[in-house]
This record gives sequence, structure tokens and C-alpha cells, in this order.
Amino acid sequence: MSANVTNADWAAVLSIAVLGATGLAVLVADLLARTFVRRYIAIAIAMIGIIAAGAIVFAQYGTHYSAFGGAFVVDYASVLFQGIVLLGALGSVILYGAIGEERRIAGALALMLWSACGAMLMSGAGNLMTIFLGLELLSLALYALCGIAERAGAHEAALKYLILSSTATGFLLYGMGLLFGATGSVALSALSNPALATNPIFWTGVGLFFVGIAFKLSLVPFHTWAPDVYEGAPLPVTAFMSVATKAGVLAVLVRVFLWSLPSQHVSDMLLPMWIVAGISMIVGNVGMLAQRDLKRMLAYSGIAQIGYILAALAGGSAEGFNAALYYFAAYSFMNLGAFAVAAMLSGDREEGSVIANYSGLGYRRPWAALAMTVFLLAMAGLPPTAGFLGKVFILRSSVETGYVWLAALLIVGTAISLYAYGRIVRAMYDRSTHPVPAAKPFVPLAALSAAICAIAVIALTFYPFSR
Amino acid sequence: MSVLFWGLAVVLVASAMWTIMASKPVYSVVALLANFFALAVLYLTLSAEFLAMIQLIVYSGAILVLFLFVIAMLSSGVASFSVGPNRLPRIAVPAVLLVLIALGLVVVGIFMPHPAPLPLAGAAVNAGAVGDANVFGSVADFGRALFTTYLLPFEVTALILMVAVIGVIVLAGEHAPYVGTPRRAEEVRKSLREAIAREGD
Amino acid sequence: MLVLVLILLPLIAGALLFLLPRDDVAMSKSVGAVAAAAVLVLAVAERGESWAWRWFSHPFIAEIHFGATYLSHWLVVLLALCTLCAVLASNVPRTRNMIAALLLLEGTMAGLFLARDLLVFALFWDAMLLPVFFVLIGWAEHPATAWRYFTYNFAGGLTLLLAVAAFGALYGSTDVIGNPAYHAIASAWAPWMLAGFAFAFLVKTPVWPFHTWMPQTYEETPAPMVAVVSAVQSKAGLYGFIAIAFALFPSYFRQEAPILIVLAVISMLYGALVALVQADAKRVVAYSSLSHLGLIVLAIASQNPLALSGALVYIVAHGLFSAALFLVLGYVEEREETRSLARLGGLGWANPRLTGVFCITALAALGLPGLAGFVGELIILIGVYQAGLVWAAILALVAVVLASAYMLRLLQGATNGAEVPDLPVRRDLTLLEGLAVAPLLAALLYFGVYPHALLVLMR
Amino acid sequence: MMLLLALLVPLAGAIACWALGPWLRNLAGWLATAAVGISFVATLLLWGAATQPGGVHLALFSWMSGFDFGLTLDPLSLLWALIITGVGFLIHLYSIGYMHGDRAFARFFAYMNFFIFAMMLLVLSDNWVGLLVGWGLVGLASYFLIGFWFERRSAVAAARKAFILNVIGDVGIMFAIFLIVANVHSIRFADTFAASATFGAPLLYAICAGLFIGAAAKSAQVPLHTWLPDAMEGPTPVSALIHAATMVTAGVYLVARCAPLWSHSPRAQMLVGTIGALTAIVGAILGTAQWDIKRILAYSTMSQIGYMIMGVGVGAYAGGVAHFFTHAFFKAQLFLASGLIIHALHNEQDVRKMGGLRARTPLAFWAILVGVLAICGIPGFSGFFSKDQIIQGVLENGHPWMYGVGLLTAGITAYYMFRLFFITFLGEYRGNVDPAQLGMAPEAVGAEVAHEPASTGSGEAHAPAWVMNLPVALLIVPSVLAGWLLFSTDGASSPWSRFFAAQFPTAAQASAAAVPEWATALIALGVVLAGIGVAVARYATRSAQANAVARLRDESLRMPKLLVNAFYVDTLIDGVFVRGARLLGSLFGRILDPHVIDGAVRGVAASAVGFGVLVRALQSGLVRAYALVIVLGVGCFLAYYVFGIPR
Amino acid sequence: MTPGLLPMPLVDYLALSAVMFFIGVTGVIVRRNPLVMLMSIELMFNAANLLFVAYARAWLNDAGHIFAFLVITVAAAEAAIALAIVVIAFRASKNVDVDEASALRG
Repeated sequence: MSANVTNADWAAVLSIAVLGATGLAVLVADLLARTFVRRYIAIAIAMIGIIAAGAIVFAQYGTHYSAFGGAFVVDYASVLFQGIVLLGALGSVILYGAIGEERRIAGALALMLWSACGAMLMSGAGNLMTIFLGLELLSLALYALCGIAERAGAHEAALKYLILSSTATGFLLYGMGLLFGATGSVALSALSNPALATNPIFWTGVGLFFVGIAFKLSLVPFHTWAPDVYEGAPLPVTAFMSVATKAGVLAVLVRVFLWSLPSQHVSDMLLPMWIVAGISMIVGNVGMLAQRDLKRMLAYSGIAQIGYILAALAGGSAEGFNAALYYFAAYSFMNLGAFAVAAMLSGDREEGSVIANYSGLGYRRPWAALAMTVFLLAMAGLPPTAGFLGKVFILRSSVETGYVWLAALLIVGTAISLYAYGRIVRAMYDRSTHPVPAAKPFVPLAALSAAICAIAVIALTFYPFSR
Repeated sequence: MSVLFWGLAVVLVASAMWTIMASKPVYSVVALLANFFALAVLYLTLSAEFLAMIQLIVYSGAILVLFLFVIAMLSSGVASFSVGPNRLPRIAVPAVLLVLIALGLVVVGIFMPHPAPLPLAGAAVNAGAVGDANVFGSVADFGRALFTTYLLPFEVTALILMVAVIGVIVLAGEHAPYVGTPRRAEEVRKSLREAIAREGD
Repeated sequence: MLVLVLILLPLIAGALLFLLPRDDVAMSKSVGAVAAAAVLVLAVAERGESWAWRWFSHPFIAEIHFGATYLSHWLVVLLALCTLCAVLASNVPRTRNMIAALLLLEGTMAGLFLARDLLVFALFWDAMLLPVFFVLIGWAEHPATAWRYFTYNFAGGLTLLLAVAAFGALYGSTDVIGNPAYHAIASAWAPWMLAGFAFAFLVKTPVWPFHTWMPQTYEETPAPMVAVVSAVQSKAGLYGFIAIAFALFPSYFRQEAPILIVLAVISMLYGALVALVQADAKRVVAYSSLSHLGLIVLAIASQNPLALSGALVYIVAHGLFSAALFLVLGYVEEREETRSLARLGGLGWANPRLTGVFCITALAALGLPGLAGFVGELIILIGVYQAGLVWAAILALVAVVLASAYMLRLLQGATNGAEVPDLPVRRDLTLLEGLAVAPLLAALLYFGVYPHALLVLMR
Repeated sequence: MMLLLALLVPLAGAIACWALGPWLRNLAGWLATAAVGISFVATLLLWGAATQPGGVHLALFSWMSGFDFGLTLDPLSLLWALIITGVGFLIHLYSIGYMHGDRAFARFFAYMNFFIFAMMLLVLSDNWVGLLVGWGLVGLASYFLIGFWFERRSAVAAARKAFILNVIGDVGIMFAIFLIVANVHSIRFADTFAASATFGAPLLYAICAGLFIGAAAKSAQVPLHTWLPDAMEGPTPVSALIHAATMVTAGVYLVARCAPLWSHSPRAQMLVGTIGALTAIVGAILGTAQWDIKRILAYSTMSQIGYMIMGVGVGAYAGGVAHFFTHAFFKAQLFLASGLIIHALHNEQDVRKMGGLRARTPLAFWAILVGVLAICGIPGFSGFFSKDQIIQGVLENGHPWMYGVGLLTAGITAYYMFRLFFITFLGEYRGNVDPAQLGMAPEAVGAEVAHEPASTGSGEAHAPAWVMNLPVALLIVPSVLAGWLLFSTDGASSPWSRFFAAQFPTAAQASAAAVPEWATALIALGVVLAGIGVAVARYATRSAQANAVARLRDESLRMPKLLVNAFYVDTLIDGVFVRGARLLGSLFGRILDPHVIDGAVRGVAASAVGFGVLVRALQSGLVRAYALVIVLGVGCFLAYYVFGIPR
Repeated sequence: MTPGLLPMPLVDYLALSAVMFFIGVTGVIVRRNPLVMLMSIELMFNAANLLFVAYARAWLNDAGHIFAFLVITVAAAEAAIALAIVVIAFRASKNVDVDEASALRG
């Protein structure tokens, strides 16, 4: 029981520590800084911290070990998911820097960084405790971040998120309790004991655990919070939520459900997950059809896209995992990019999240419109974007593992979604609409971020991970 | 022993019911306090002495006080909170039904035959006198585990608490006059001067 | 490398065109024409080189692999020719954007025809919808048309994608178009994959009953774009049938061919009959396309070598005359400001040159002997007859008769009748406009007399 | 090379006239005429070579194996080529005068030349596809020429009708070509005929039937004849060229060309002969009921072509072809002469408004007289020889009822041709009589007003009169004399039969004639004279001439409806096929397409949108509702996980 | 009490905790006062904690204790943030009622 903590253990979580420390540094620097450079210093420190953490993470690429007695695992999956978390954090930090309130910038950035710490912790979580703590770290910071704007909508979003998420965490926790009871251990490795397959406590625990996971991934029917929260939360926070949260939770899902459960019953145990994934594809895409708010629409879009990603994971093949990872990376870029464009158009009242404000954008801000078009087309899965290739990979993996019905649902859902995404594209290039008053002046960081995302979305098509 | 358990169980369930049914939040707090106390006693019977203490100190001492504070802040003491129209009127019946079904399912799962837990082989613990080292559930044992095997989770709680602190500051700090930029500072000063001038009238 | 240039040149030129001044029509037109002409020259000069670049090898092998087969060579030449003509004939508001869209369409479609990899094929399949979609957004009378075009075709693209993914999953590589090693695939999944491919191709072609997106699209797309769309984009489905559905799954294709034959015959007759009563000139041509393409589908479904040879001739011929028809209808619409057959009339006196061009084009469309359409029809029908489908051949002949009825209705309705006296001066075909159609007509005539070049193939 | 020249010079002329029309002005007519003349001379120069065994053959190019193209000139095609270019030349010459001052003078000649080219292609091709190309192009040229005055609704409709019926014919030939190519793997006539003996009877019958649909459509055989009378909407020279001398006889050419096929298929012969006979008599009967001079001639053409088809159909090839030969001259002459009248009367075509024209148009009088005599088969005139040869040939080939029909038709022909002649030239000029008094329908009067917008109002000088008169005069000569080529004392060695010695299969039953040739001639003459007698009695007696106006009015009003409406064939075709197709098209295009098929598509889209609205409605914004949904989900999951355990 | 053995049968603890847990769930759904909802959530957490402690005793594995400790800590942090959110959400509102917060919908 008295395992010694070594340097290697600390090295495993060094990136998280760096990020956490960066959060502190932002706060401290904010206190010390002269007033009018606060924004720049906060962003600069946050970005440097994230990039440093990223460097540390990717230095671990190719290694595989567990630290803290199995509480934290460094492997291929943890590195990649942490990378995506950091990407999401970077993008959101940039967006917050571009449009966030100046007076709260340090606090918000610090919370965002710590939230990212939680997601990174989940990415490498090797036991139930780490999962729980990572999730709570992530969620607590997000509760605060949602309510950070001085708008009734933001407060409402924070409240809804708080109550629903806490409830879901309660289910998750209870499930963990049952899992602990069934296995006698908190380590994920204990879950793979084949003797557990006939233990009803274990099954019930898995079920409740999954409720918590599905809630965070906003799978139908646990999705109801997502549209409201996405709409109400400040734009950069929504961007962060849509990427980083999902990255952490997906990592948990992969690690727990796909790699740890007793192998002979894994397909039985996961069937409900694939079913809700299928339903999510349809409901998410259908839900987009009549939206007027971009963030809300992207929430539904996220519901559907997580369904796609789960379709790739269904069957649990290695190729499916790669496909999911690829699609998720692509999804991150296109989502962040879309939010970046929205940020470019936003003034004090987040005009960029109102779809009506996009009409005629193709003539007012052609480059922004072009970038937005790329992102929307990528979400719809049109070439030459990574969304296209991602869908191919997902379809391929579903077909290979026999989940053709998921592939078929994906096709149906995609066809529906085209209508919703195309609506915005059409509005942007429609000239018969009234002009919209100009938003805030050009925000270079957001524009840069949008450009990078657009390039990434296209480049990923031609340079997928597996050349 | 079973008398104690069943007594505690009755208290737990009753206080929990009271918590969710009390018409005034303050009563809920009191009921919850009772619940926590009963739970702490139950922990003691399960040789979790440190946890029992923590349960009392943190939950009853910190969290419930926080609740009371907020209740006081949002209402005038023990008066019931004002509510708006019930927008989801007849939720109680289906909700309780659903919950009962879910509960029933869990209970069914619990009572299904399943292998009984066994002590871990080689677990170097013995459950004996309360309070000694090397005794299961003792404070020393707990502390050692916390600082060795479970160091990482423990460290993370630090971060979580920091998030809580900073989060609350960021959330609640919005009405404090905050001097962001020189221009903003000037605005604030100006508004303050005007306010003082009005007061003076 | 040449094939790559064939694809990239128009794409880059199209993108660069957006950098030119918006209102300088002459400049954008000349730049566009030079680019399109260069592509045409390259397309003709292209001699079956191929170019490949490993895209990824996990989870299956996909190569960005381009190369022309006999069929695709001709399709690309047709594409280049039609695009050049369409660029020359562009005379719409916001000409620069239209020309750019035309070039982008050319690039994506060249990519489609030259793709040797199923995934690349699927990629360009969806990509080629975009230029048309944007043109429809910008120019169509009802935005709903853009939707309908896009959603409908994209739905087809999705089943195609599913089939490609399944193919990749089962065979480990999608670099299979024109690769004899992958011919005659047999597997329990093959019928499903075939169904996925076929749905996409049926929608794109289109074949009854998946055609309802087409009349509206053709009606509302501006003339230059619709010329290319109807001439070449509709061939993507036919190309797919030949190069993918037929080549990869011959036995299943044979099994399912009767369905295709029935649909093709219905398309032929249905399109012809509906064309007979349309009031809008472009819709007449749209439904005539349904009818004509049904004939090609019939040829492909009959799997007779002679019919397939004829199909190539007819593919080229249909491309030429439908492009020319739409361009001419564009000219007519521009002058008369209407497409309604009830209001058109009497062009013959005011615009003899336009009428002449219109006349030749319409005659080619109705399969006049001596023009390319006739050659295709004849050879296809001989092949179809040889394949034993006597009833289909006879019904096709009925469609031929109907074709002359609706084409003459269109031609005479627009050009004949009394001169309308109270209209403003209507200028006749200008030199540039004539030049834009002349290559198409010349090619129709050439292949009508001597289609040797199109027929030496397909052994 | 000469052959190619003969073929392509008219094409070149057509292109030149079309492209350079605005610059050529009146020169276009001369250019076109010269082109046809060159073609004629070139053909004539090939006479010697063509009459050698095998004829002249010129291989051109090949589409692919089995699809070899070439030109050939053997006696049969030589005959046609000479008629086409020779008569064509005269008609071109005539047109220079007739079309003078037309707005589209050059275009007219472009079409005319194009027509000659197409016709030459038709007869010179050595293969089915070439023939079909020519066939189609002839149809096209006729479409252009019939609809030449395209501002007139009736002309446009007539042109369309002609074209579509011709396409039906093309399609028939295409059908035959499938059968042939699928079995012979070659499109050449020679290969086909060589292999024809191996065809089974049903196949051969199908091929012949397909070919005959083509022939029937082009040669206006019942029931595909309805375009021919309407085709008189074209200018008169067009009527002369297309509907007399050349185009309509293409069917005869085709049947004659395919003699090897027909001779192996008695059923096909029966079919063709029957249709031919039917056409002959139907045309003749309808000819008696017409008032438009050109329509009378049109029905007579139809009737005469029926003769030819009957002849070549049953195996009397030489007779049928001979009748084509003589008919070309006298019918062209009749048309051109009637054109003179029409020209002189400023576009009046109704015979009721003529009368007493002998003095006004003496040349027309003589020309029409000769033509009428020739067509009636008065001994010594060309028609006598050829018609008798057909009638006799039919009998020799064992079809006595056709023999009877032929004779009867000859009598009716004599009646209505003389009727035409008498009404036109005898009595008083009725041009100034009120149309109503003549029994003319008022709408017909209105329609005539818009007629032939051509030559009036032109400020230019008139073309010399001789360009119109000379061709008419020249045609009189062969009209009278051409028949003598067929005459021989021994009945078999006429120049004609020597010319075609190698062309046609010898009829097996040729000798089994029940009636000798001289007897046939006498019977025919008797019938013809009877017909003439009736005509004389009705129109030429003194009293008839005196009461001409009243008589014509009576006749107009009492004309049986059946004949006025041409046995309702047109009505039937229009009602069944045209309306039927339109109805189906409307049904598909207005109901099935937008509502059923597209309705299904839109229904799918609408249901997606409806589902979206539902999802929105469920998203009520109430936290407790969301929590309830979550618990619902939890319940579902637990139900699965608690009861899903493997046991 | 021998090591590994509980004072009572394990299922009794489990059933007690399940009942508590679902009382908490009910509270979240049926109550409209956000503070009571939060208290209900605390009940859920405590039910889970009971589970951990009972199982820790049953397995003689102190991980359950640690977990419960962590849950208590997290609950404290969460309560702090939650109450802050409730305060800001309802400070401007006349009623303290989650049904008031339903502007975001659709």
C-alpha cells in the first residue's frame, strides 16, 4: 500500500501541473499588471502555458506507463486526447481574449485552464477517483465560466448546467460506488475480471456510470441541457465546452468501456450506448433544422457529431478508435473555427451567435464567410474537408464491425443536417437580405484562429494521421 | 447492532424525506443536518472514524452553514421563498413514479444473487481497536494512504478547491467597482462623485 | 503530372478569378477563356498518364490517384469544350463570379472523371455540387432550388460514401477504378455496395423516379452553368455506372440489370411525354434530357459491347447538343426576356443566325441522321437489340418519334410564327456568341459523320 | 470522284447559299441551279460505268468494323440520280422565277440544294446507315421547304406533321437495321442481300415490314399519308420537287433496292402490294373531292405512288420503277404548270375561282393537258406504258384483285384529272365571283388571304419569264416520249428492261399471265375513257359550262363528309396518338411528377422538419423537465442493465 | 466484528443507500427551490458515500474511504460555486424558483 511516488509519476502529470500553474500565473500577473495591458498579458501567459503543456504532452508521445499506482496512465490515447483538450483550450482562450470582458479576463482564463486540467486528468485517468476528480474539476470551473457573463441568459445557463450536471454526477458517483462494490477496487484494470460478467451489482454500476458519461457527452435523452447551456454561456466558454469536455469524457469512455470491461460481454454492455448514439444522430440533426441561434444550433450539431463518433467506437476495433479520434480532431477544428468566426462578428452582445446576422456575410466579410462555409461544409461532411474523410472512416469502421445500422443512421442524419448547415451558407451568400450593422472591429486573434482552423480542416483531409 | 442500524436507517430516510418535502428551506437544512449526523454515526459503525469526523466538520460545519447563509441572503430568514407560476404543473406524479421504478430496478439489482465481497488477499489491515495505527479506517491509516497511494487525487482536490475560490470570486465580484482601464477608472470615479453629490442633496 | 494539371488548373484559375476586379467583365471573360482553352488543349493532348500519391494506408489504402481511361478521356474533353463554350457565352449579371464557378465546376468534375480511387471519386462527387449550389444561390429565382439540387444529390453522395467505406473495409483499398485486379468482386456485401453506388448514380443521372430535382434545377440555373451541368455533370452518373458499378460488380450488375432497364425505359418514355406538354423552354430540354439519358442507361444496363460503344458516342453527343441547346436558350431568353413557349415566337425573321444555330441544335437533339446524336442512338439500339431486349429497343424507337415531336414544338414555338412587331430591337447572334456555340455544333457534325474516334474503344 | 462530286456539289451550293445568302441576293438562285446542273452532268458522265456489271463503287470510310460507308451507282440509283438532278435542275430554274422577290430567296435555294444533296445521298449510299441518313435528311429538307413560309401557322403545322411522320418512317428503317446488323454484322446492302437467303421467314418479314414502314411514311402510303396533302403549304416548286418527282418516290426506291429481300418473302410482298393498292384507290377517291389545285395533284401523286408501290411490292419491279420514271416528268410538269397558274392569278389555288384560263396561261393549258393525258394513260403518252406495265405485272405475279384495283383506279384517275382540267380551263373566269356563291367555306377564304406572301411588294425588276416557262416546256417532251423507252415488240427486250437486266430478280411466275398484255392495255383504255366520259359529262358539256357556278356550288355543298375529311384518318391519328400523348404527358407532368413523386420526396423532407419542430417543442427550457427526461433515460438504462445480465 | 464482515448484511446498506439516493433524485425533480434541489443533490452524494464506506468495510479496502473523503471535499467546493450561482441567478429575480429560469428553450 505504501507505494513511493517517483519522478516518473510527477512527469506524467507535469503538463497538468504546468497548466494549473499557468492559471495561477495569470491571476498573479493580473494583479501585478498595469491596468491597460491586462488583457494582453493574460492571453500571452495563458497561451504560453498551453503551448508549453502541449509540448510536454507530445514529448510523451509513444510512451506507455502508468503513474501514481495506476491512478494516471500515459499512453497513445491520453496524449492525443490531452492534445485535443489543449487545442480546445487554446482556441477558447484566444476567443475569450478577443471578445471577453476585460475585467474578468484573468479569472476566466484561469478557470478555463483549470477546467482543461480536469479534462486532461480525465484523458489519462486510470482509476475511478481520478475520473471523478477530473470530471468535477472540469465541471466546477465550467459552472463558474457559464455564469461569468453579465447576462440573464448566462446565469440561467449556469444554473441549469449546475443542477443537471450535478444530478448526473450523482448518478455517475453512485455507479462508481457500485463498481467499487462489485470489484473491490477503484482501479479500471479491476473491471476486466471475467467473473464480473454475472454480477448484477456490476451491471447496474456500469449502467449508472454510463448515465453520467452520456450526460456529459450530451447524448439523447441526456442532451437536454446542452442547447440551453450552449446558448446561454459566453461564446468562448461554449467553444471550450464543445471541445474540451467531450475530449475528456470520450477518453474516459474509451478507457473504461472499450478497454476495461470484461471482453466476453462488452458488446452486450455497450449496446445501449450505440442505440443512444444512433438516436442522437437523428435528434441532433433534426433539432438543428429550426434554430435561430448559432450556438444553440452547434449544440444540436454536437449532439449529432458525438453520435457519429460513438458509431466509430461501436464494435471497439482499433480502427474504429482511430476513426473516432480522427473525426474528433476534425470536429474540434471545425467547431473551434465556427466559434472563431462567430467571435469575429461579435460585439458586446455576441451578435455572431445570431444566425440572422449572417445573411449577406459573403459580401460584407468574404473571408469570414469563406471560413464559415468551410466549417459548415466540414460539419456536413462535404469534401474537401476533414469532415468528409472522417465520415468515410466512421462508415468504414461501422461496416467492418457489423454496425451497419449505425452507418445507415449516420447517412440519414447527415442528409438532414445538410439542410441545417446549408441554411447558413445560403444566408451568407444571399443578397436579398437587409444589411446588418457592422459588429465590433476586426479581431485579429479570432481571425487568425479561424484561419488556422480552416486550414487544418482542409489539411487534415489530405494528411490524415495514418499516411 | 441491528437495532442501531435500523434506527439510523429510519432517521436517515425520514430526514431525507423531510429535506425534500419541507416547505421552507431552513427546515430542509435542519433535516439535512439530522441526516448527516445519522450518517456520521453509521460511518462509525462501519469503522470509518475519520470520515465520520469529516462528515460532521465539512458537511455540517461548512456546507450547511453556507446554505443557511445563502438562504438568509435570498429571503428574510424563515419565511418561505416566493415562487412564480408552476410551469410544469403535474410533474410530481410521473416524476415519483419514474423514480420509484428506477429505485425498484436498482433494488432488484442489489437483491439479485451475486458473489459476496471478500477481503483483499494480502491486505495488511486488521479491524480492531478504534483509533490505533494499522487498524482499518483509522486516521493514521487513512492519512498514510492519502499521502502515498492516493496522492494524486489528493493533490487534485487542492486544485478543485482553488477553482471553487476563484470561481466564486469571479462570479460574485461583478458589482464591486472594478477599475479596468484608466478610462474606466475615470468613469467609476465620476459616477461615485455623482452618487455622493446626490446623497448630499 | 498532366492529369493533375488538368484538375488543378481550372480550380486555381477559378479561385484566382475572385481576385480580379468584380466589374471587369472582359478581363474575367478572357482570363476564364484562356484557362478553359488551356484545359481543353491539355485534355486533348492527355495520353493516359497517371499520377498517384499515397493518401493514407490506414484503415484502408487510399491513393490520390488520377489517370484517364478511354471513357474518362472523352468525358474530360467534352467537359473542357463545354466549359470553354460556356465561359464564352457567359453574359449574366456578376459575370466574374459565374466564370469562376464554371472553372471550379470544371476542376471538380475533371477530378471526378480522372479519379482512379473510389474515395477520390466520392470526394469530387460531392465537391462538384458546390459550384452549382453557389450559382443557384446567387442566380436562381427561388432559393429552394439550390436546396433541392443540393440535398437530393448529396443524399446520393452519402450512399456512395457508405458504399465506398464498405468497399474500403472489405477490400482494404479503394484504389480500384480501372484496376483489373478488382474486377468481378464477389461478396455478400456486394449487392449492398452496388445499391449504394447505384442510388447515387441514379439520382445524378437522373433516372425516373429520382429525377424531380432536375427540371427545376435546369430551369433556374443560368444558361452557361446549366449547359455544363446538363452536358457533363449528368454524365457523372453514367460514368459511374460504367466505371464502377459495372466494372466492379459485373455479376451483381447483371443480376440487377432488369430493374435498371425498366427504369431506363420508363425514363425515356416518361421524359419524352412530359417534355411534350411543358410550357417552359428549359423544362422541355430538361425532360428531354431525362429521356435521352434513359437511353444511355438502357445501353449500359444491356451490357452489350456495341451498346456501350454507342453509349459513349451518345454521351458525347448528348453533352454537345444539350450544352448547345441550353446556351442557345440562354441567348433566346436574353433577347426575349421569357422562356415561356406561349410568349416566344417569330425569332426566325429578326434573328436568322440565332435561329439557324437553334435549329441545328434542336435537330441534333432529336436525333437527326448525320449528327452525332443519331449515331449514338443507332448504335445503342443495335446493341440493345443484340442483347435481346427487343421490346426495349422498340419502346426506345417510340421515344425517338416523341423526341422529334417535342423538339419541333420547342424549335417552332420559338422561331416560327409571325414576327412580333412591337418589341425593341433584338440584335442577332454576335460573333462571340456564335463562337461559343460553333465548336459544339462542329463537333456534333463531325462525330455525326465520322464517329470513328469514339468507337475504337471498349473492347 | 465524279460520284463524290455529284453528291457534294449540291451540298456545297446549299452551304454557300445559306452562309452567303445576304451577299448573294438573286445570284443565289443561279448558283444553286448551277450546282444541281453540275451534279446532273457528273451523274450523266458516269452512265457508262454505272451500267457495267457491279456499277460504280466508291468506298469512303468506316466507323468501326461492320460499319463501312461507301457510295455506289448502279442502274437503279443512276436512274434516280438522273431524275433527281435532271428534274431538280429544271425545278430550280423555274424557282428562280417563281420565288423572285421573296424575303428569304437565298435560304430557299439553300434548302432546295440541300434537298438534292439529301436525295442523292439516299440513292447513292451502298449501305443502310447511309440510306437512313439520306432518308432523314430528305425528311428534314422537306420540313424546311414545307415550312418555308414559317410565319404561317398552317405551314408550320404541316411541316411538323411531315417531319414527324417521316421520323416514324426513319424509325421503321432503324428497326430493320437492328435486325439486319444484328444478324449480318454489316450495314452494306451487298452483304445483306447475300445473306438474305439464310434469314428465316419471320425475320425476313420483320425486316421487310420495318423497311416498309419507312417506305410508307416517305411515300405517303395509307395510313401514313396524311402529311402529303398538307405539305402543299410549301411553295409550288417545292411541291413539284418533293412531292412529285423525288422524295415521295424514295419509298419506291427502297422497295426496289431491297428487291432481293422482298422476293424471298411472299408475305411481305402481299403486305406491300395491299397497302400500295389501297393507297392507289384511296388517293384517287380523295382526289375527286378536292378543290385546291395543288391538293388534287397531291392526291393524284399519292395514288400514283400507290401504283408504284403495288408494282414493286408484288415483284413487278421494272414496271414500278418505270412508272416512277414517267411520273417524275408529267407530275413535275403538272405542278410547275399549276404554279404558272397560281402565279398568274396571284396566289389563287382554288379551282373554283379559276375557269377559262386557256387564254390567260396558254403554256399552262398545254402543259397540263399533256400531263393529264399522260397520267391517265392515253396511248402514246408516257403514263400509258408504265401504268399498263404495272397492272400487267401485278397480274403476272398472281394478284388478280390488285389488277382490278389498278384498273378501277385508272378510271377514277382519268375522271378527277379531267375534272381538274375542265374546271380550270373551260368556261368563264370565276375569279371575280363571290366565294360564297361557289360554296367555299368562309374560313377557307380567310386563310387564302394570307397565302404566299412572296412576290408582291418587291421593288426589284421581275425575273425573265423564260426561267419559268422553259422548264415547263422542256418537261413536255419526256412526258410524252419517255414511255416509248418501255416499248418493245417482243415484250421483253425494251431498252428499259435491258437497262435493268441485272438489277432485279426475275419474277418466277412472270409467264403465268391470264390476260395478254394487249388485252390489258385495251381494258385499261376502256376504263380510262369511261372516266373521261364522266368528267366530260359533268364539267365539259355546254350546259355544264354555262351553269358552272351553280354546279360547283352544289358539288361543294354536297360533297360527302367522308371524302371532305379524307376518311377521317387525320382525325383518328390526331385523336388517338397526338391527343393521347399530350394527355399522358399532362398526366405525368402536371400530376404524377409534381405531386406524387416529388410529393413523396417533399414528404420526407417535411417530416424531418416536423420532427425538428417536435424536438424544439420538447425543449421546454424547464430544468425539472430536463431532469425528468434524464431520469426517464436512467430508468431505461437500468431496465436494460439490470435485466440484461447473462445468466 | 471480524475483518471483512459487516455489522449487518451488505444488502441492507445498499438498499438504505439506494433509497436515500432516490429520495435525493425525487427532490431534484419535484422541488422548484434551487437551494432544496442542491440539498437533494447532497443527499445523492451522501448515498453514494454510504455505498463507498460500506463496501470499503466489506472489502477491507480503504480506497472507499478515500473516495468518500474526496466526494465530501468536492461537495464542499461544489456547494460554494453552486450557491454563488444561485445568488447571482436569483438576485435580480423576484422569485427564487427554477421555473423562472426558462428563457432559454427550443
